[in-house]
Amino acid sequence: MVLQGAAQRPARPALKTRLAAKGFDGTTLLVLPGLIAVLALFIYPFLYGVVDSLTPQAGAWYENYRRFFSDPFLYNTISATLWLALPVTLLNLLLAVPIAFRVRLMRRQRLLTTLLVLPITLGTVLVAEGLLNFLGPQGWFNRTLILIGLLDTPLRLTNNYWGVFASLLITGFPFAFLLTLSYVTGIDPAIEQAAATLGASAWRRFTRIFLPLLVPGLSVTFCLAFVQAFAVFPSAVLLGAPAGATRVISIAAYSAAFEEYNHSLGSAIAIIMGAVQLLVVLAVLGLRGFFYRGSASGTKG
Amino acid sequence: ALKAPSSPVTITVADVAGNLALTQAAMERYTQAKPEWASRIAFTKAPAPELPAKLKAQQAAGRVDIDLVLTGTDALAAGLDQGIWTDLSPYKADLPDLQSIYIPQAFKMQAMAKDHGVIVSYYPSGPLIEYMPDRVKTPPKSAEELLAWTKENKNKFIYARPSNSGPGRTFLMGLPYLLKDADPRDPEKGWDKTWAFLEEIGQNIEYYASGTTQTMRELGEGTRDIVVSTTGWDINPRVLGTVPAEAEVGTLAGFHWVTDAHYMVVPKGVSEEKLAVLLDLMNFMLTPQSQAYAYDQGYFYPGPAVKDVPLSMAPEESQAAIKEFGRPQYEAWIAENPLEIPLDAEKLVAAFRIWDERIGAKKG
Amino acid sequence: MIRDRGLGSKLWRTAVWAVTLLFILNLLGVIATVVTNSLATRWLGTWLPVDFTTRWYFAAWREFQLTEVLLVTFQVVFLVTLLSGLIGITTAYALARRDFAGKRFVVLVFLLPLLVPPLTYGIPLATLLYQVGLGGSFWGVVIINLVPSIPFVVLVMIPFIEQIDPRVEAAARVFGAGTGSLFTRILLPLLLPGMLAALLLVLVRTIAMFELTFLVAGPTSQTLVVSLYYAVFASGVRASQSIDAMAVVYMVTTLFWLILALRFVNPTQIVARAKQSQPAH
Amino acid sequence: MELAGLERAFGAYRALDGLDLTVERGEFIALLGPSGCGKSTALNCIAGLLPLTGGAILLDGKPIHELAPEERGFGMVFQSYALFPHMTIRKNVGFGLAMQGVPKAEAEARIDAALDLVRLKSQGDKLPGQLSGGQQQRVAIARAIVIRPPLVLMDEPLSNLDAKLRLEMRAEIRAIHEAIGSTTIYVTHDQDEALSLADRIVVMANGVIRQVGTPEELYERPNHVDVADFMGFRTRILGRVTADGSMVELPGGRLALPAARGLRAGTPVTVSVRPEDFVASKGEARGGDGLTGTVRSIEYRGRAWFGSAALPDGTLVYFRADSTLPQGAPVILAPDPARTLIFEETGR
Amino acid sequence: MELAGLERAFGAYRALDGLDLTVERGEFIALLGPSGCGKSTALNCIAGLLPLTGGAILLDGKPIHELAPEERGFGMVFQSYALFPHMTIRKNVGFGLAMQGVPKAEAEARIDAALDLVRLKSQGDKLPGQLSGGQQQRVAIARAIVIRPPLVLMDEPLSNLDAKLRLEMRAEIRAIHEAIGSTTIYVTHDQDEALSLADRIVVMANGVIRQVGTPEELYERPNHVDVADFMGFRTRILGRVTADGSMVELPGGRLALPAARGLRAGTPVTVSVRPEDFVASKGEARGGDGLTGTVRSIEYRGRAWFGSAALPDGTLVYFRADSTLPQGAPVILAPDPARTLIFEETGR
Ligand SMILES: Nc1ncnc2c1ncn2[C@@H]1O[C@H](COP(=O)(O)OP(=O)(O)OP(=O)(O)O)[C@@H](O)[C@H]1O
Ligand SMILES: Nc1ncnc2c1ncn2[C@@H]1O[C@H](COP(=O)(O)OP(=O)(O)OP(=O)(O)O)[C@@H](O)[C@H]1O
Ligand SMILES: [Mg+2]
Ligand SMILES: [Mg+2]
Repeated sequence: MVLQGAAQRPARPALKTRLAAKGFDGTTLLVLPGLIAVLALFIYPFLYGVVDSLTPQAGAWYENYRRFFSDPFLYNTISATLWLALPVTLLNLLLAVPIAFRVRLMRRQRLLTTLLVLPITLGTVLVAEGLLNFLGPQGWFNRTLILIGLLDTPLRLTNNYWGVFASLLITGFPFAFLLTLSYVTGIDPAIEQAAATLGASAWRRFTRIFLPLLVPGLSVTFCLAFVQAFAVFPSAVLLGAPAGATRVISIAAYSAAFEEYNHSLGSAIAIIMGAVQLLVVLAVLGLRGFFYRGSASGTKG
Repeated sequence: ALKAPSSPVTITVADVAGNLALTQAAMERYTQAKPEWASRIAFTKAPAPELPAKLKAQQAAGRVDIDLVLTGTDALAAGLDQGIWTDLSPYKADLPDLQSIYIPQAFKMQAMAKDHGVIVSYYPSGPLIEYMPDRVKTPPKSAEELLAWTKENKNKFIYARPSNSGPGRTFLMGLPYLLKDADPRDPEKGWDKTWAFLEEIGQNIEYYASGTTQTMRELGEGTRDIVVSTTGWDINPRVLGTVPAEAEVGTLAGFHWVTDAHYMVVPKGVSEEKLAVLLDLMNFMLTPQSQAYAYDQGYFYPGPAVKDVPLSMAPEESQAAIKEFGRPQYEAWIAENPLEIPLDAEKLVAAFRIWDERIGAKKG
Repeated sequence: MIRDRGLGSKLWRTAVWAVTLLFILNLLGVIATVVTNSLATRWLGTWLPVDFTTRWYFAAWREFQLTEVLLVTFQVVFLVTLLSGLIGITTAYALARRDFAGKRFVVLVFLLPLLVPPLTYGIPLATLLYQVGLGGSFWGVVIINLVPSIPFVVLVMIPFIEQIDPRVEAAARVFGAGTGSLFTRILLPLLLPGMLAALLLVLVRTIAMFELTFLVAGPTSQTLVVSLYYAVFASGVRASQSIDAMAVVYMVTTLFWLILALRFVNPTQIVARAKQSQPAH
Repeated sequence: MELAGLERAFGAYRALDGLDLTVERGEFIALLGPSGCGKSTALNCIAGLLPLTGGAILLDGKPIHELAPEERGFGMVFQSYALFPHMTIRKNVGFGLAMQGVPKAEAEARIDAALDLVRLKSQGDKLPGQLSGGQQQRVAIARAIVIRPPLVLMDEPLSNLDAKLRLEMRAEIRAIHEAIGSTTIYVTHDQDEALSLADRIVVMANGVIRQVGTPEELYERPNHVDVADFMGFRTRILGRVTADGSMVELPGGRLALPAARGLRAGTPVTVSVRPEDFVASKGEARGGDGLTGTVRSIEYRGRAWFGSAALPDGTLVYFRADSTLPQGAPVILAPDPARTLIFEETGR
Repeated sequence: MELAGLERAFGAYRALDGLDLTVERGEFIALLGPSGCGKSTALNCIAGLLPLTGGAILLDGKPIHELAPEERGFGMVFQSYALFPHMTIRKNVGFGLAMQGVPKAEAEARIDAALDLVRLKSQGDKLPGQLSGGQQQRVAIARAIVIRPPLVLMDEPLSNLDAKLRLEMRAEIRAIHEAIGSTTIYVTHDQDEALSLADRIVVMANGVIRQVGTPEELYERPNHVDVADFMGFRTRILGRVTADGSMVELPGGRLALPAARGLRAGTPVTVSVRPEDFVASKGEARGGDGLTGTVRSIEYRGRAWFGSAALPDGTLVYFRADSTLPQGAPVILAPDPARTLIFEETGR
């Protein structure tokens, strides 16, 4: 038996060891391809866009922003967009989570999953065309309701807030559902069983066990779904009232850039749009920071 | 004079106005007629507003791969503003004498190109009203009557948001003439009566459609009884079957046509050699034989921008469609009513904005 | 997996199924409307059209030279999905497994492309691509589509990777799996459902990405969405049937991938599946 | 509580194949059996985590197998721990209390007591992922007992603890069992644990129950060769009762075994002996009592030496010796006749 | 292999605090120690799964602690099994072989052999989630040994197996160790296992090594009270050497202990005895040899009775008895002087 003397120990751990302790090692380097790609392809053009937004066609450097925030027709688009995007995103998640929880228990999930995910294949145009027709005054929806006597006159569901809402719901749901389903099923069932034996009802198992474990996934899903809904554009024009209730911020940016051909203002509005989204996303991701992140396995195996 | 290229070139044509329906067949004939000039013409299509952005990116990088753009007044004006079109004035000699060959009103519209483009198709457009005769027994004959009619028949009249719709925009530009507004060419200061009229009629309109197609569909399926239209939007949808053939058109007393045209323009950055071919192609397109294709299925009725191109020169199916769905009264209407050129881009955008703020924002 | 039998849960279950059914019914209604219209000669305010025809498809096919466009679309989409998957998943792995100084900043860099509308960076980026000679080419379209795709994959995959027990990875390493084998043999199968979800969404987003694609697409590198947008937004008369026909073609293009993906991958993760392979009850 | 014909199949495989057992209130039952025999499956069925494919569970005469797990109010220590990865140790332990709506102050006190019991008071704010295997297992125990359930199910709760802690925890578990008067079903693979803790021991094999009885009964009189196996009778030798019925003819010799009396001559039998009752000593066989064998391996196990030897026909026997024996040396193996069991071919 | 001053801290907590050990090629080392003392951490560091925060690992004189785990080529049985949940049992076992590029046919044969060894041949096509706890653990063993690694690390590989299987597997592990001549580091909480398997035993406590030695050395002569604790000396009594230095004054009596000789009179000492060496018999103390106590608990543990008794000052002692004793009865407790250890206050 040989015991090593203290003198033989290396005086100081090697650089590699010290870096590893700070989280830098071979694995960390794997961020590089993605980071380089994004830096190279995105950051320069993006800065260019920022500068563009600060060089207005006339006036001081902040003229575009001043104009946006002094014209109610422009700044109201923020609330109009939020008023669409937030409820739709929330509703989508609220639908996706229970449905995913049920589908998780099914043995033959494939058909149902395919059906529920189907809308992502449709594209905004098909959804818009379909909804205009389906929900229109002479569409099957209104006709059916009149036929079974629920309605006397057709409901107006298109070319207003609800038309855009419906299209965002249809296109956003599969997105939320697909991600939620995969996140939900990644959680070890043994954890749920343990909670059940400790007296947790289905509801409490959901709030105390599943929800905290799902927070990282759901918050990312929320953010991505929200960003997608916030950027709504073609359906707001085709299905909504683009001069009225569904005058979303993309329309403002678009018309500045492509109708007035004031690309500088267009960039400014786009950057404001990004900033609003960033606020929401950071708030959500910030909340997530309070929750557990890590392996969703509570067991040895 | 134009010099043929050292070897036949390939030409890329981008259509942002829906113009190829009127001209593609003719252009394809060009490669047959002049194989030593152009070996192939590639056609691409794009929505109008985005094209200038793409051209700017290409020009900033010094690699333009679009040789010819077919555009309406919107992208034409936008491009002029941003300086992306080639000035054709040095090449006037290589083009036909436009004034002598164009229909007079087409030549007026040619001025809008400021020598940076050449009109290829032209039509008087509107504004017209289109209605179903079985549901509208006594169609309104003037703007006032239209307003009165909508009051009695709430939600039965519709027009589309002007910035998304040709007929909508023609209606908007035509109203100041109908209502005898102070300055029909100044939407910001001279359109008081127009805006008041639109606000009032707006009370009887359920909502503003997002496109003309939508208004035509609602007319067809019976949800609405009167919509605004143009000559092309009257004939072509009936040919296609979206609107019943029985639909009728009418005019409002004292109306002025607000005409419309499509232009051939060349982006900056196209090589000299290609430019020669393009100029030759323009010459070719302005021949009556080529122009006759513009009758199409009535989509830009009548279509040709040059004089003396009778329907009989058009292809057989064109002739048949127009015989069946065309309207003999158009000839007289065109002859009897004044023709106006549309607003220039800046004014038009201002009009759209005012419409959105004052009219459109009230619905939804 | 626990199944409840109480009355409350029965009610709840019924409610969930009812909502699901309602959603699916309306969804199918919307799709059927479009498909019917695209096959209609005339359809004006009745339950069904007057007559059926396929001419709108042929017309659209010819007008937009769809054979070529579809081929390009498939190639672009496949490459974008593949590349963003490769780059995005490795990046997500590093971000999920390591905590290092500046990680927040890196995450922000990956967030930005998703938050900022393509409008702001599209034109300068397209200029850049034209300058290096990629504008108008197939690769230009692929590259510009990677900009929003890579961050998307990164953000979606991070929580999935965090869910995986690091001890399983440790075991693989001990038994001689290098980073490559670790990815292909352990992470890939375990992440498959997550990847399916992420890549499917990237695919769909790429097929739908008009703004960026349009800016760099040349005559031979156009994707379907550019044609579709033209059909919808170009001025001029276009029969709604013809637009619907294009929309259906578009849907089938995406549907093809969806079915293909779901054919081979189950979106339910393996943890749940192993314990679930019990008879139904 | 009554388990009546419990059945559970996984596909074609029957993990539980008709389990009948009556458990008295307040009893401490140990479930013993080889790995994969269905012990965990039985516990899961009782807890309601696995639906039965047959049979019934009655509590005080009322069927409860249709109840949801959370309505049964049982406590369970999972073989795989199944800790909540996102909760601190305190939260993990306090979860059941929170579900029962125990007031905060009381809950805190009970959590403290439970953590104290499993010697983890100082680790309360760590997450499960930051604990050692043994510590995690102790959290699982604390979590199950802190709610003072009427029925506690424990699936190998001490398997990852060291001997000292194991003994301590064993005592604590028994003490708690008595203090709260709960019924306990305790799965273990350790006969020592089963013998010392349980009121009754249930030995399972292949999804059925082989024997139920008090520790002494099982230890001294296993009624089946499988049970004997499990009770430490490692050596099994196949033999035959001699003509006069008082001896058993085995490879390597014959033994006088009182247990063989009453069996017909020539009956094939299995003789089972514990290693500690099989003493090996140096030397060649002298005939008569004892079997001849050759040492195969020998190892020191504190105090005595234990090893294996081969009989002439190759059967391995496990023996005890008071001093080391060289490998390959011939030995005489003498079992303690009073502690040697004889089973007929049926296993009984 | 040499471990030189191995250090690993989790935040402020030092799980390994300077571990020095030299392991010879082909040795079988058992790592023993209480739960949470850093055994798994040490294995993880050796395997390369946890970066060191200090110290070095040398293999044949070359530092290997900078190498990635996959480059070290060791085999490991994880305490948590860490099976690949998406692979069948066969694939799990074959994983290491596939990584080494072993040809298909050979790999299949080796997988079969390994599964056979752990008695799981019939389960090859199941997924880990479909196995019982003990079966999973056996898969983990098979996976580690099938690659015949030069160094095998085993973290409590038998903890979830029943006694019989455990003994069998123990023999198999030792046999494989010898057959492939590998070096084995084996973490266990079972002193029996450590004593019977290992060439040398390392006892750890709180992240440091307490004692290293052969099984006999450790069993007979633990050099620290912690080690003694772990070697089964459950009873610890605090006392004081008497004036004449030949006896030790303890609560409840005094004992003549040869080991006390040589210590100064009045030195405070700890006396450690194993339960089996502490015999209790009925009756009152008669003075002289033996301590007086009261029976606290008693339980049957096959053959003999074991129990605890309280000395007059409340110290608990653990004893053996040949017959049962009533609770509360006064007993005389006499340790075997030759097997009783005495430690000074430092623990040595
Ligand atoms: N990630 C971590 N963060 C903080 N503390 C940790 C972490 N991992 C382990 N520890 C602590 O380090 C100590 C040693 O843990 P280790 O797993 O090595 O114990 P062990 O000797 O294997 O115990 P057992 O026999 O219970 O498995 C424990 O007290 C544990 O709480
Ligand atoms: N989900 C499943 N699918 C198929 N077979 C299963 C499943 N779960 C368990 N089994 C099988 O059922 C049998 C009993 O498993 P169980 O977990 O009850 O064993 P156990 O007695 O607890 O064993 P151990 O002592 O090893 O934990 C095993 O052979 C196992 O392989
Ligand atoms: Mg088990
Ligand atoms: Mg450990």
